[in-house]
Amino acid sequence: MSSFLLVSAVLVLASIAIGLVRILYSRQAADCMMAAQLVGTGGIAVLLLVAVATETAPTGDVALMLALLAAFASVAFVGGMRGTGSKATEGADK
Amino acid sequence: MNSATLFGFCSAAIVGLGLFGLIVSPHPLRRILAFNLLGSGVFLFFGVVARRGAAAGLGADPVPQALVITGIVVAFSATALAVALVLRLFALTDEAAPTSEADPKAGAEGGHS
Amino acid sequence: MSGLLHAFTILAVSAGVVFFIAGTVGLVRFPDVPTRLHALTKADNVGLGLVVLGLLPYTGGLLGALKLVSVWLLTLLSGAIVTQLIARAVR
Amino acid sequence: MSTASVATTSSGYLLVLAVMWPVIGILLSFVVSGRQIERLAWIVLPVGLVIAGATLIAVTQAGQSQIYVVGNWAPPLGIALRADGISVAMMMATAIVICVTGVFAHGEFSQPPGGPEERAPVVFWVLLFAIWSALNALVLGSDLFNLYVALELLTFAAVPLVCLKGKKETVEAALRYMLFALIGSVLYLLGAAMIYGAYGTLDIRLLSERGHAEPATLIAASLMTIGLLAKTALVPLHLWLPPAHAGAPAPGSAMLSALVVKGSFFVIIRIWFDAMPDLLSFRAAQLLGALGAAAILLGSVLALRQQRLKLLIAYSTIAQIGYLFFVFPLAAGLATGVAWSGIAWTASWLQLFSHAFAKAAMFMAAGLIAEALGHDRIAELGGIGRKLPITMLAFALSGLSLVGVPPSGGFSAKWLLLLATVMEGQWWWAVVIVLGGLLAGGYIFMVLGRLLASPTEVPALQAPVSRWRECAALSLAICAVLLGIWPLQSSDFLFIGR
Amino acid sequence: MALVFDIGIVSLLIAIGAWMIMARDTLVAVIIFVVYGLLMSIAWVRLSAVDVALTEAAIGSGITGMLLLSAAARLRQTEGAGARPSFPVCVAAGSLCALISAGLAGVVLLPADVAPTLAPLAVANLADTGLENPVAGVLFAYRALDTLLEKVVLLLALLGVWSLGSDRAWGGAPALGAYVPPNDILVFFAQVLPPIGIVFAAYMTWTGASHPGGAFQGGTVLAVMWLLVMMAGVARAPPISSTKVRWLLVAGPALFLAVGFLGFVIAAGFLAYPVDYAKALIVLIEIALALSIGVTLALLAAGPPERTLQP
Repeated sequence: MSSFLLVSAVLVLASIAIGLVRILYSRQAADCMMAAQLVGTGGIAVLLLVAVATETAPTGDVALMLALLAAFASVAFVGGMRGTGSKATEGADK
Repeated sequence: MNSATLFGFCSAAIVGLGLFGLIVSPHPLRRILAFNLLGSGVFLFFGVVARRGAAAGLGADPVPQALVITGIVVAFSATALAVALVLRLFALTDEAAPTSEADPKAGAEGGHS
Repeated sequence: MSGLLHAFTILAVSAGVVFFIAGTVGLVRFPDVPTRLHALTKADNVGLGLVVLGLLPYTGGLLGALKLVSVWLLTLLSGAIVTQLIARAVR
Repeated sequence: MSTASVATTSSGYLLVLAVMWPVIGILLSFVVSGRQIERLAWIVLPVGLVIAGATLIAVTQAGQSQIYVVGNWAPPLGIALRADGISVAMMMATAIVICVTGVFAHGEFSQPPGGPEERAPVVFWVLLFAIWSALNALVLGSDLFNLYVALELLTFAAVPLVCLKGKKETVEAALRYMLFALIGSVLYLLGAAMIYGAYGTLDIRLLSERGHAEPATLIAASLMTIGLLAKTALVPLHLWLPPAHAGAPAPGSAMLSALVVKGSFFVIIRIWFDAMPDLLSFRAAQLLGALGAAAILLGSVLALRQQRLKLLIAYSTIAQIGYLFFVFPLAAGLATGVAWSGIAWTASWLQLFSHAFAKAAMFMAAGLIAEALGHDRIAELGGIGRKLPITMLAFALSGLSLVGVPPSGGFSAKWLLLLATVMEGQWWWAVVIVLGGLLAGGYIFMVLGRLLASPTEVPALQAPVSRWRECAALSLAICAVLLGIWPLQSSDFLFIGR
Repeated sequence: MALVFDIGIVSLLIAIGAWMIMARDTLVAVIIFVVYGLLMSIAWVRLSAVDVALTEAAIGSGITGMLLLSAAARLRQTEGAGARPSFPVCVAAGSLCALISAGLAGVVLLPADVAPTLAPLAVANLADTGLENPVAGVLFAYRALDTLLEKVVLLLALLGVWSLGSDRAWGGAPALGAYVPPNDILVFFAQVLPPIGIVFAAYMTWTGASHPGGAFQGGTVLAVMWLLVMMAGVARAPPISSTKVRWLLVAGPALFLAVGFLGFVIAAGFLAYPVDYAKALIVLIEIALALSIGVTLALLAAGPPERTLQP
């Protein structure tokens, strides 16, 4: 069983890697943000698979932490992009 | 070859990459990024040391793990301070440029010497 | 019983892996950001769901299972939000 | 594993107080409002001075190191604080410089009565407490990772001090300083990781028992040393220092130049003389000495070419730091009991303390001059010394100590160093020491000449200069001179604990 | 098979690291950094360091990523500032770094016959602390002094960041999220996620005594949730002169320090705990620290005060 799970983990990891290579060729920052999303979801799957396969310490909490914070970077990204758009108002004191 | 040695090589490579980035990066923000990479390579080295010290029913020596946790927090505070410095530097550079409207605070700050 | 569970896990995890690979294929082949977003988030979230489903017998207890399911739910939520945010930012 | 070897000594609690007392000041500063912080300083400073004095007395009376095992967890698992002769000497010098700096800063960083809390005073006082705590932790720490945390504390206290004025150049200098310091700490940490991987402990005492000269240890020690050299600003890693030290407000520059760079130097000493004494090979010692020699020559020559007073003083710091590194080639035999090594050891510490006092006094004097004139261009200082005689006296006395004119701490230090070079048969350092003295004489007398000149019109003072602040600068300069007439026999306590 | 997986993750880490250094666009480099942090936490799980994996996931990629992303977005216009050094310099730097890497790899290959470890000692003394998580034992008992000083480092970093505001803005609020136009999705997200996050943070802090987790991880989750609320414009960043904020900042370290000094009276000395109450005291400290860390990290990421508030 454990080797099956590990093979699955390697396959998911490989698909992440190929996705990353695809994004390497893109110039758009939005594409890169997608990469973060890809690695977030795929990474959680890999983590769960490996943890069960190698019977390491319970890693459910790490997966939870990743899931909880996965979207945070994207929010910062989008917020940051918008922030630059409205840069003109930034100097004004409220 | 066991996996601890493998991660040891990984940390060696990342330390090299981080140092390289620190030396050649032109933009200060990129240097901060490279510093974080370098730091994570060093932490990974601690991790390898911890893994090799697995004993007493633990998968890894807890002391280096605790050191890494402390180190990660310190590295974050360093990053925050450095980023604030960079942002301030560019804000002051913008102010100095003649096109943008001047900020009255610039004059008020020369008081101390 | 155990054999049945094993078969279930193998089936679910394999299906999950197939979805992950499909998502990547979509990412590689689709022409623009919104379509790639479709391919990526939907396929990957289903993939993760199947993997979680397959691993449920191994969590050892209700709490572990609950954690695993909440991992999936959280990923679904953040996936949906991020897709929307990125799509709007690109538009 | 020998865990029973260390135990808390009777006066050990003083070490905890020395580190934690300023921390209490920092925490309170966050919750009391602006005007109270300065009042807080009037409690923190004298009490801290008393703690340092008490530790000094405790260590000299006991004649041996004082130890505190924190939380009663003995190393290697726990952390011990240890005060030996050089620690208490550093603590005392730190306390004196910090307290006088506090007096000096009193006028500059006060909250205006009635107004809202202001930025610069709040930040300055907290940073002052933090520098103090960090330095005490550095000199008392005996665990390499504990020292890392202390080094970071020092960095985080020093960097904002550099750009307290908020001008663009100072922010730039602070950023550069920050990057150098960060690389330094990461390299140090990498070395510490290697040491832990090799010996399973970070405690300096245990390392000196377990450690042996092998390639991995040498790589680790070299990495740590390079990291610390970047923080100490030894040539060729000195580029960050002049703009940073010249850009800070005068009390800040005084602390940065007098104390902060010495903190990381102290850790280098700990590594090579305490943690791994067998590792200091002849070649390594010569290399460090050569870097020191390069620093003396380069720093002095660059100082001679400066147009601004504060920059000149900052370059002089680079040169004076160079002398400290002669301790490696000249006192290398300390562990094996070579008699002449003791002379070089005493000389190096004398140099460190006299430079600390003299440089703090000099930066304060320069700050007063800049405040009075509104600028610090050396060419236009003409005759200001006649308007500010006390300031000029402070500058002159500290300058004499830097040059090494008797009687002054700087003279005793350089004289003893020369003696050691002759005894050790390493005459090449003597050439550098003499040359460095001559060059220092050049830049100090260049400034003194300007200060004393009698131009046709004496420049008008832009701002009144408080007599108190002049006296603060003078008192430190006098300390530097007094070190020279202090009987050398009493410096035996520098050897306590080794 | 596990080794194949490790080779995969190691090569991905190195490749992503190199890509991060080489990337032309700073914003892209930062996003790659976030990806790197995610993979790094998997690496930490593989090294059996779950506590570190949690910290890396929370701080390494989460909050550091956010900090760098917003900075990169704000600095987009400054992109060509400064030129890369010339090719020979790059080659020289590259060879130097390769040399250092090789040296480090050599050290990795030359391990002691028996790797030294403090694990048995740490486990043997764990009973005296009442804890079951040895990492927490190191952080809050054996090396508590480091942890305490590190809290002071965090506070100082925050003061350093605040000191970079203008004189006039002192006492005002960070500008984070102040100019964000309302975005219903973001607002929805910032209303749904924080309750979950706060529960998780409480769980992390609580479980830290016996399982991987603790005040650092819990506090970081709190910080992230607060930042999310601020970035979405649901709640404003507080003014830095706020008494409540100041007390929250020092509560954790102050309690830690107070318990430390209490050790002189009720236990074997500074930062020592009486055996019977050790766990209770440590958990209490962790709760206070988690709150303080949350506020400190969030304000560190929020940046210096920029808006002056009307009294």
